Amino acid sequence: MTKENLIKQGAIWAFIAVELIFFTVMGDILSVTSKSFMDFENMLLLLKQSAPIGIIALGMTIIMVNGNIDLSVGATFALSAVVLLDSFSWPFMAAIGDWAIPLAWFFALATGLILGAINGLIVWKTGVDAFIVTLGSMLGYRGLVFMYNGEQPTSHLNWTLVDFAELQFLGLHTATWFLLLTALGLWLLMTRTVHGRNAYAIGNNREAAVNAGIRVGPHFLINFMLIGFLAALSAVVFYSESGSVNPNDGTLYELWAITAVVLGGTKLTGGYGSIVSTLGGVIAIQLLRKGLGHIGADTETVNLVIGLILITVLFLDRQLNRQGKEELKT
Amino acid sequence: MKRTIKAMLACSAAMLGTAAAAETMTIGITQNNVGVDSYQTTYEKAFIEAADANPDVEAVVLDAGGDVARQIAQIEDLIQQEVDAIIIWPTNGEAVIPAVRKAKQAGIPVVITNSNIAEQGFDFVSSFSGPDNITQGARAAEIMCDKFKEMGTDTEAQIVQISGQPGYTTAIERAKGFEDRLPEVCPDVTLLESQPGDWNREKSQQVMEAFLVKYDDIDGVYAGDDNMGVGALNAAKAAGRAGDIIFVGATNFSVGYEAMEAGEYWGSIYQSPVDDAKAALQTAIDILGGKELPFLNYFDTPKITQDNMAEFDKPVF
Amino acid sequence: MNNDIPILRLEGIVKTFPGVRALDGVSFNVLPGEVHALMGENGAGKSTLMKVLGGIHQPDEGRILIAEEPVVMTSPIQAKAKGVVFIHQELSLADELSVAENIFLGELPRKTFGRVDWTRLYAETDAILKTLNVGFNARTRVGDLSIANQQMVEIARALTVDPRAVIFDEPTASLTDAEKVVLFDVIADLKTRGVGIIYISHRMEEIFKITDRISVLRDGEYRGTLVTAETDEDKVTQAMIGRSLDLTRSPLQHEMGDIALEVRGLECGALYQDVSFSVRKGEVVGFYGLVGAGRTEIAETIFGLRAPSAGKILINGQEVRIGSPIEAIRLGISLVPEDRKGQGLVLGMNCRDNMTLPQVDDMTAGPFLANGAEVAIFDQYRDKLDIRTPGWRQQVGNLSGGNQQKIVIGKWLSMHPEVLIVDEPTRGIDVGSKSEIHNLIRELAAQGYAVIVISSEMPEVLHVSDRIVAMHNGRITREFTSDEVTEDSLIQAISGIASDKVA
Amino acid sequence: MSAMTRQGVAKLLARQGILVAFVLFMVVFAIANQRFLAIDNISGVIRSSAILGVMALGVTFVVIGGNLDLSVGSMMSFSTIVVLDLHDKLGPTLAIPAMFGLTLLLGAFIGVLVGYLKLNSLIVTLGMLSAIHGLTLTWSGGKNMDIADKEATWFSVFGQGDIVGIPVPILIFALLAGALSLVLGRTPFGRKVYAVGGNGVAATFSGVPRARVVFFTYLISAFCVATAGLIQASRSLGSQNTVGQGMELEVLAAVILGGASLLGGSGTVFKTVIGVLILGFIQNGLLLVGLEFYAQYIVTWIIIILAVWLDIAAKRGRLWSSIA
Repeated sequence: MTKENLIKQGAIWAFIAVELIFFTVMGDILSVTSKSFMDFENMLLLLKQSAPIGIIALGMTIIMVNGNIDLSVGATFALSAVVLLDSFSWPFMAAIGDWAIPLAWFFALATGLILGAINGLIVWKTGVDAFIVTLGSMLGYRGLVFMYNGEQPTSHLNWTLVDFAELQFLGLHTATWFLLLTALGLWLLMTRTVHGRNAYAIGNNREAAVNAGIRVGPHFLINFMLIGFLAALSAVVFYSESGSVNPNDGTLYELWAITAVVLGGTKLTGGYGSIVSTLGGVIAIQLLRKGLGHIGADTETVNLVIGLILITVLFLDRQLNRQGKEELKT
Repeated sequence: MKRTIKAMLACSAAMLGTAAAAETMTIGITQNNVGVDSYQTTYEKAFIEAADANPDVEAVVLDAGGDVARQIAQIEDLIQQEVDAIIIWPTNGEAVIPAVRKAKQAGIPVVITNSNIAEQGFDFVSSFSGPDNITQGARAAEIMCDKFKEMGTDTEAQIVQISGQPGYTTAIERAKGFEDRLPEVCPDVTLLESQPGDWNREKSQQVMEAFLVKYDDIDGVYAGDDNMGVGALNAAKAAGRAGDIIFVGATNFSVGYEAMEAGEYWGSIYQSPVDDAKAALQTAIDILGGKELPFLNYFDTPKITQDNMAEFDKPVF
Repeated sequence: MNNDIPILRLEGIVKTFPGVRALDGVSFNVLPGEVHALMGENGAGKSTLMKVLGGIHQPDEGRILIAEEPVVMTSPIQAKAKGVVFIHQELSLADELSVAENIFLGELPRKTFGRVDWTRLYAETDAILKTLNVGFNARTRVGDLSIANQQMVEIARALTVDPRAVIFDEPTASLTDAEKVVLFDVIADLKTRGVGIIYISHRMEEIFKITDRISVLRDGEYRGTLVTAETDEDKVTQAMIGRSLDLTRSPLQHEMGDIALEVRGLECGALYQDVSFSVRKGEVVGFYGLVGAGRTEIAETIFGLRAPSAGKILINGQEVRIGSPIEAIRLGISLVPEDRKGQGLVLGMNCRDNMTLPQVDDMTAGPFLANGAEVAIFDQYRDKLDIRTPGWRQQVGNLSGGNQQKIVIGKWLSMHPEVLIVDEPTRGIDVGSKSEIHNLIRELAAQGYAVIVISSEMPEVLHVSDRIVAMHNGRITREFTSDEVTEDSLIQAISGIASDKVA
Repeated sequence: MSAMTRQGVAKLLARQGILVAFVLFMVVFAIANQRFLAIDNISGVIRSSAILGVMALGVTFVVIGGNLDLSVGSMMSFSTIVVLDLHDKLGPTLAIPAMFGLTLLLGAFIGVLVGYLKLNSLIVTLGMLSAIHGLTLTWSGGKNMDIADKEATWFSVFGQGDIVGIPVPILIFALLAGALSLVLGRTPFGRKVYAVGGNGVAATFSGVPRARVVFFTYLISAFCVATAGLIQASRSLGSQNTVGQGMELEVLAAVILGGASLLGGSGTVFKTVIGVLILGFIQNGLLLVGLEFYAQYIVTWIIIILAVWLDIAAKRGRLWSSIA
């Protein structure tokens, strides 16, 4: 069993290692710049650049361990960002100087929490499948984004905020700290707390969890609020630095986040998954993008390669989990 | 980054000596969203060709896929790779400003191409090279107004607008230029409604179909580019009302040019992605060469109508 | 004992669902230190009653009293807090989690900030496991345990609190005899501690072995309580189904034909090895053994669902290769699978469509399905098998277990197979339907079918088989004819005890 | 009285909720804008829904078979680009079968992965969404694809022509819907799709070749996508590489609105058609009453959740779920 787990959890890191070696070697041959791919600074950037989707993907892990899915995270990300940047222009906010910053963060995070809560409540109270609920709210929330500012980008460039976001504490960028702290927090949640263990139990055998008296509805609600919060956190981290949000920002983030979670080995049916492996999945994707850019692959190749790699990983995972020839052929 | 083997060999040969490497300029570009339409694709091709043609230039060509986060990451990567200059086609004219500042702090000159960034960022940018989209919108308003005056309908004409993808600077600026200029030149023309066509011919066709049902009297259509303009034209043709409507677009695409030849489409703004790309690269080279440049390098985007189209070559995209 | 205050008392419980009166005035009590059997056919209301007790449903009328105090229970966890604990029939475990987490599911010991107190959890779990005398520990992943051990985990759940009443719902369904002994010890221990036990089972021999009283439900109505020592199987059966059952072996004897199916040295990896047997036309061969002995896997191999690693299969003396169920069906082999809902039926489809599914390709007029032909087949087997359903449009999921099983059997009979394999034909089916199905199997053999019956219930195997094959741990240990078989020798054969002697 | 009517309403909603919603919609919009029910508007809506509709027909098979197909939008872009490119290279008579062949090949590839190799369809088609987009860009070099001589070709008939006054796209949509409705509802194959989606294991145990059935649902889906691409290409005789982008989710929304369960085993072609029309009329109706385009996002959100909710509420006999 431990050996199995080692293969399962180690696979993503092995994949990352392969990517690193491949891009370093290919980069030396193909890249026009003399900088090596495996440059320390570049690796720090890698972590930083993984943050926007990474923070969301980490939250998606607990949702998927539950056996649910959230397709609305991209729209939640955008709406929280709009609230974050727009709130700076509210009259009372302008009056309080830099104190507006934490308040704006609070508004954005609260937005995420509320949007997540709406999803969670609908899933809980109506019993409609999370896929459908969040497919709907993915459209609905995006509509709200457009409604909020009439299709225009929302901008507020606050240099204090940018300076904070660009800070490198102990060498790591602010965004990296948020990513790592989120990962640590969620890892503790999933492995050390009753809520986290219940998440596995529910995803693994919902009936059993219900029979054991775990209140599945509120549990879902909390998790949807959590991912709403994390989508907002991701927006806070990213837009503190960039200061302007287009209404279309965050589209397809849900698909990238799901991809990262699946690459990390979380079961789509729920009940199995790990935060650390999701972090691996996130890094693997960012590495792929970065590396393909580094060796000069063009847009079509990037699309093709990312799509095929996803399928290949799924295929390999299936092969690893086969029971051999004795398997029932159903 | 479609380099030939030859270019690769040249490149590795160039890397043999640092002296040689110092003479070549490494210029990185991060584009908005290649592959989403012909303009951007042609731009990329033209840029690569222009870079390949210049022995002193090595180009790192990247595409943000319309995602601002990815674009910022690419700017950071280019800074980290210590390129000599960075050209940015912004996905969002404001969100890239902090990243541009970083480039400035790292001592790397930045050229903005095609669609400018917001004023707050001007301090960190060496130069802008591209079309003047506000002027384009204004010119489109003039084209339309002149035609109405010629037809004598400028006192009562009703028009609709199909704008580009919501949130994109180019779309916003063109719409603004058009909407501001129209009342100045033709105060009696009414703009009935604007809907986005997302730079997409099919979407634009659907929007136009709905307009046609909703309004019995449409005298003109302004589309944020010809791709959408032709979509609207198709819808009007299907409804048998194309003859009553004056179509004006922007960024003259070959389909638009053909429709003008066929007499179905009145006018547009001539804007060549090849010029756009070459201008951007040249601006970067000039800056690296220490030339003094004006901050705004607009390349000319003239009016094109059925009347003067013979003066222009058919667009290649 | 009669002087004691009942630990649990139900008073006139009524529960209705839209259109159904699921429970209609159910009243009985459980005394401390008593094992109280609850019996009834499927659909009689047992599971609804249990859900009411467990707080999953609220009763419309009536009261529940614990130690003579009226209580309202709104969730299983609340029931457990009040000392009422459930052991579920269907394994209700999360197999990715550890044994300890499963046993304490829903009530993991906490430290500050909602953290799990792992030390306490493991310590308490190991203490419980020790009393159960099992060979695994608190940290084992449940998915790595055998079915029987998983059942033991389920049972261990009852012991996490100091229970006042424990409800066992078919706890022995997948236990070995040795494990049953442990279970009965646990029950005896609970008894001496003054715990009241409700024991739900279809197995008469267990009921009479361990229970003190028997309460019977029929169609949601309470049919009275019998003292076990003063009653017998027939009386209980009568209370349950309103009539007596003929439990003797079907006298139907008939000529046997040629060998229809023969298996030589069949092997499928680690699942089973060196399996050889044959079945004649008109013969019923029973396969008896423990869960996991390899019986189902043999059936699945013959039906083309598993690839054998060695050995031959012969149909009517001809060696055949069976790569898929489609090929098996073409060769005249049919399988009524063990898991009726998971493998036998598409619950969301109607009765007719389920029945004609294997031959749907032939039910056509031109390119389209021939409605008439399909209905004709359904009608024929509905009448033949006495399937009770409002009509063919009824969704199979709404039928009772017995009728569902008859649909599956009808599905295969309509294919006119030569070899019919039935795997656990009466699992989860009530007593009345059970004997109908047994008789049906005998009749089918009389009509010349070669039948294999796989069962974990000894009375069933003894009742229907002409010959019995005993299996242990992937191997055939012994074959018996119906004349020579005795319960003892059979038990020895499937426990592996006799295997050395006989082989 | 109220109890009876309420029961009656509940029953009606349970059986034909989607139709009731549809009629309500039409009435509301018709009151709000009298143009809404004009013949040319209705025909316009159906015509512009035809492309989405044709794709939804195929996805209906996939979803009833218990899988998802998120690649249809990307695949439609591929078909459109390919047929336009080949039109000028091979001529329309060869271009059309060649495009169908290539699209079916993609469908077969997905079919093998999901059917025979049993990989999760969500992830496979997500990967294919990206991969096919790359393929399309490679094919076109990223450029818009346009037919050179737009007046001279009969190719425009599929998107722009009409036969006895009915626009050809509507005709194709109707014919395909009719044919596929028969396939799904009246043939052995259709029955097997329901069986495989309803309970794949039980279907296998009943001798239904599950892998092959799933494979064919993807082939049907690809066929529909190719047809949609043909209409699309013929309609504008030129196209961008991203013409189908994002349609996968609209298609899925239409199928779900039609009442197909994502778990598989339920849904019909007719209901999907209703779902498609509802989406089309929402879009059109909101545009006509002068609401901004994003209003349709919000309305679609509410409609989808209400539709599915009422559907399952009717099945369980209670409005609110029993999740504790």
